[in-house]
Amino acid sequence: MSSHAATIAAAGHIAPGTAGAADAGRLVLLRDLKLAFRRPGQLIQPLAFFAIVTTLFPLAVSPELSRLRAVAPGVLWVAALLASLLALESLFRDDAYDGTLEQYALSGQPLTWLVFAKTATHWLLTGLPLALLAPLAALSLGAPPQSLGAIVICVGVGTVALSLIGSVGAALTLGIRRSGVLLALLTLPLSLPVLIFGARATELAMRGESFVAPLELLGALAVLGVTLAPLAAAAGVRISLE
Amino acid sequence: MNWRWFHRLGSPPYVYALARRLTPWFGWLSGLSMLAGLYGALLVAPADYQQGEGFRIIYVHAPTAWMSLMVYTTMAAAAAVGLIWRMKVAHAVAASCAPVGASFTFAALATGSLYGAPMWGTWWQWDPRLTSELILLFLYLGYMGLRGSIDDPQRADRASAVLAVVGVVNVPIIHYSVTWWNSLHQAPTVMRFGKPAMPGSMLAPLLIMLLAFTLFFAALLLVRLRAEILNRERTASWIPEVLKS
Amino acid sequence: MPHESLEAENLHLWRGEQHVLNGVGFALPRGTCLHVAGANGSGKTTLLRTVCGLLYAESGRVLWDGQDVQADLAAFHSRLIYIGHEPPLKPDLSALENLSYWVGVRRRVGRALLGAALERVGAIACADRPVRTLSAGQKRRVALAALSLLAAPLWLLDEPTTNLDSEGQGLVGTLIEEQLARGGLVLAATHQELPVARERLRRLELAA
Amino acid sequence: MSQFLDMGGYALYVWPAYAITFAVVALNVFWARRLLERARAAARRRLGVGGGEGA
Repeated sequence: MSSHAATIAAAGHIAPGTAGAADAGRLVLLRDLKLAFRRPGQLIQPLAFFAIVTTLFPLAVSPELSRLRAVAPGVLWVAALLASLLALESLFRDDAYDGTLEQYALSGQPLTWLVFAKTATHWLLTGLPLALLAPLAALSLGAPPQSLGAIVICVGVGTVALSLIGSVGAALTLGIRRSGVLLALLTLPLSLPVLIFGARATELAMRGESFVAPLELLGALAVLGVTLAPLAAAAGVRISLE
Repeated sequence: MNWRWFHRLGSPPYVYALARRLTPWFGWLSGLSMLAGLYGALLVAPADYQQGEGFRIIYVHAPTAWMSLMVYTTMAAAAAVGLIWRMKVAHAVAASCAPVGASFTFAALATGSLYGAPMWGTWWQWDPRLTSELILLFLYLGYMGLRGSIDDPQRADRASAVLAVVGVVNVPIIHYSVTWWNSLHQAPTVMRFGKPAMPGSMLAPLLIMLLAFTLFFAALLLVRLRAEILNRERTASWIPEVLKS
Repeated sequence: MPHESLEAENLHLWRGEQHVLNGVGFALPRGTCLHVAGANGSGKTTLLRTVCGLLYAESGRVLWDGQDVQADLAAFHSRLIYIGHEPPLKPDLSALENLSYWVGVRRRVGRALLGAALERVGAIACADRPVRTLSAGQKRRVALAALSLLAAPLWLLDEPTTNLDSEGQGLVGTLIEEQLARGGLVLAATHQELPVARERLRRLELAA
Repeated sequence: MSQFLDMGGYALYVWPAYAITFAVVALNVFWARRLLERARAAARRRLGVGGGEGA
């Protein structure tokens, strides 16, 4: 308390300047990161889900690494897709519930940009950790150690596209009760190209071949997503406030 | 901004009356051309030298597949117009499209499977076209699911419109990725749908069928559009007038 | 702030089958406060949300400085602050953190200024406590601190006095009076009386 | 005639394909008409208009 009094005395009356869009986006990102780390348990959930799903396959298919290796790229990508989807439901939900989205929409800052910042947080908190966890899962499914670096890169790039596609679905299903299944129904078909290119890149990497072509396609999807998805997601957020 | 009241108040009764006047024309034309197409497809067209009489399935498969895509494109275009100009009638058009498109996508899948079955020896192949068609069905289901879950009609219109536009951007990407994927995993061609140059007696019934189904879609759209307009116009004074007859 | 004024003309809005706004209109010159009154469900919140452009009126328009706000919504939004009946605060963040992010999206403010604002509304004691532990009235006060920090010429307040004790309600009155004295405008929706001087107050009664 | 119905041995595939397609066509006609009739009935109820039955 006394420290506050001191700073107030020192502050005097400085006219506050207007924040630029970059400042606003950075603040939205920092705020979401800080909020997420206040509840670390929820951060771990999608990762634990990913780990469990990839564990199911050896038990369901066969413990032979030679057979698992054949399905490993598919398993990795389906699990990553579902884990990313799992974390999407809460992307805008809490902010919609307490009126924060309303404040963003009325802030005079471009909502597209703020929505993009929130989506970036989703990637930092699920996509990036998934990319770091993927090599472990791949190893358990029989991937050769020299392919692990490539797998990190592929999952890292692919999850960027997944987060962006998902942000549109999450925004459009705002305000719908029990929206989880609908969110999956909207998001999964749109995520199909990511799954195809991602699994192919992983497969090539595991065989020790060049995976540049599918990785480039994944990158193209991510770039396309960065340019278009925030626009659609912001439109979705605006509509949910109507 | 006089365009706003123009669209809002001026359009619906006009569109309603126009739709009512045009429906019989489209309906009868599509019925007649469908009969003509059927006659050509079943009786005039010769059997294919490779696929024999089984080839005749193309006369229903191609039009339904064409419908599935055309209806989606129409829906997305109407949705975009509705979003940009806040045009109620455009949203009503988009709402009318989805169930029609979904049902024809289902028909395209079923006929595709029946077309492939004798050639492949199996009822389902992960053929790129059939796979894309299946994804398109999921897109339709997602669209209808979203529309059905939002209670407020205007929000439902606008949210599903965003989804339709996002979907139509994705359809070519999905189709490309599926084709690309398929080329990796399968011998390039088991069969191609209607690729080589067809003789006129084969091609003409196909074109007639495509026309017939397009006209049929137009007629359906006009009927559904009237229903959607009636459901959307809450206080319009013109409605009692059109309900009398 | 030169000649800021807010007008609404003949607003119509339906929610499903309900005609919530039926030809609502008002004119608010600078330095005045509009008290939007009416029973529950009479459309007070809807009117506020329509004025600030969250909802789209099916007919009618809102004018800021004589300009239709739909022409440049972002510019209009940077001139207003809207506080709904639930202040947008995160339970897991402290009052000070909440305030810094909320205000920071629009303006650069130092910690000192934030502290001063909290001091002003009598919530300095809650500065470092997570909002989850605050009472409804204390949350309201934190929202009032945001109001004074954002320095927007137009305030749209939904039930600003709920959950506040009599001293807190007086504070709302003082803040509004100060805003009006600066030439600002206030739109407050409440079914309670507003502690604001009569000559600056106008009243709009919405029928249910 | 039976030769025509046999479709060169493809009857099992050709006829169901045609049947499904035209079932979908017929269903669409039925759904569209029902939708319009219901919309008209609802509008009548809402606006309290009498008037002729049917569409």
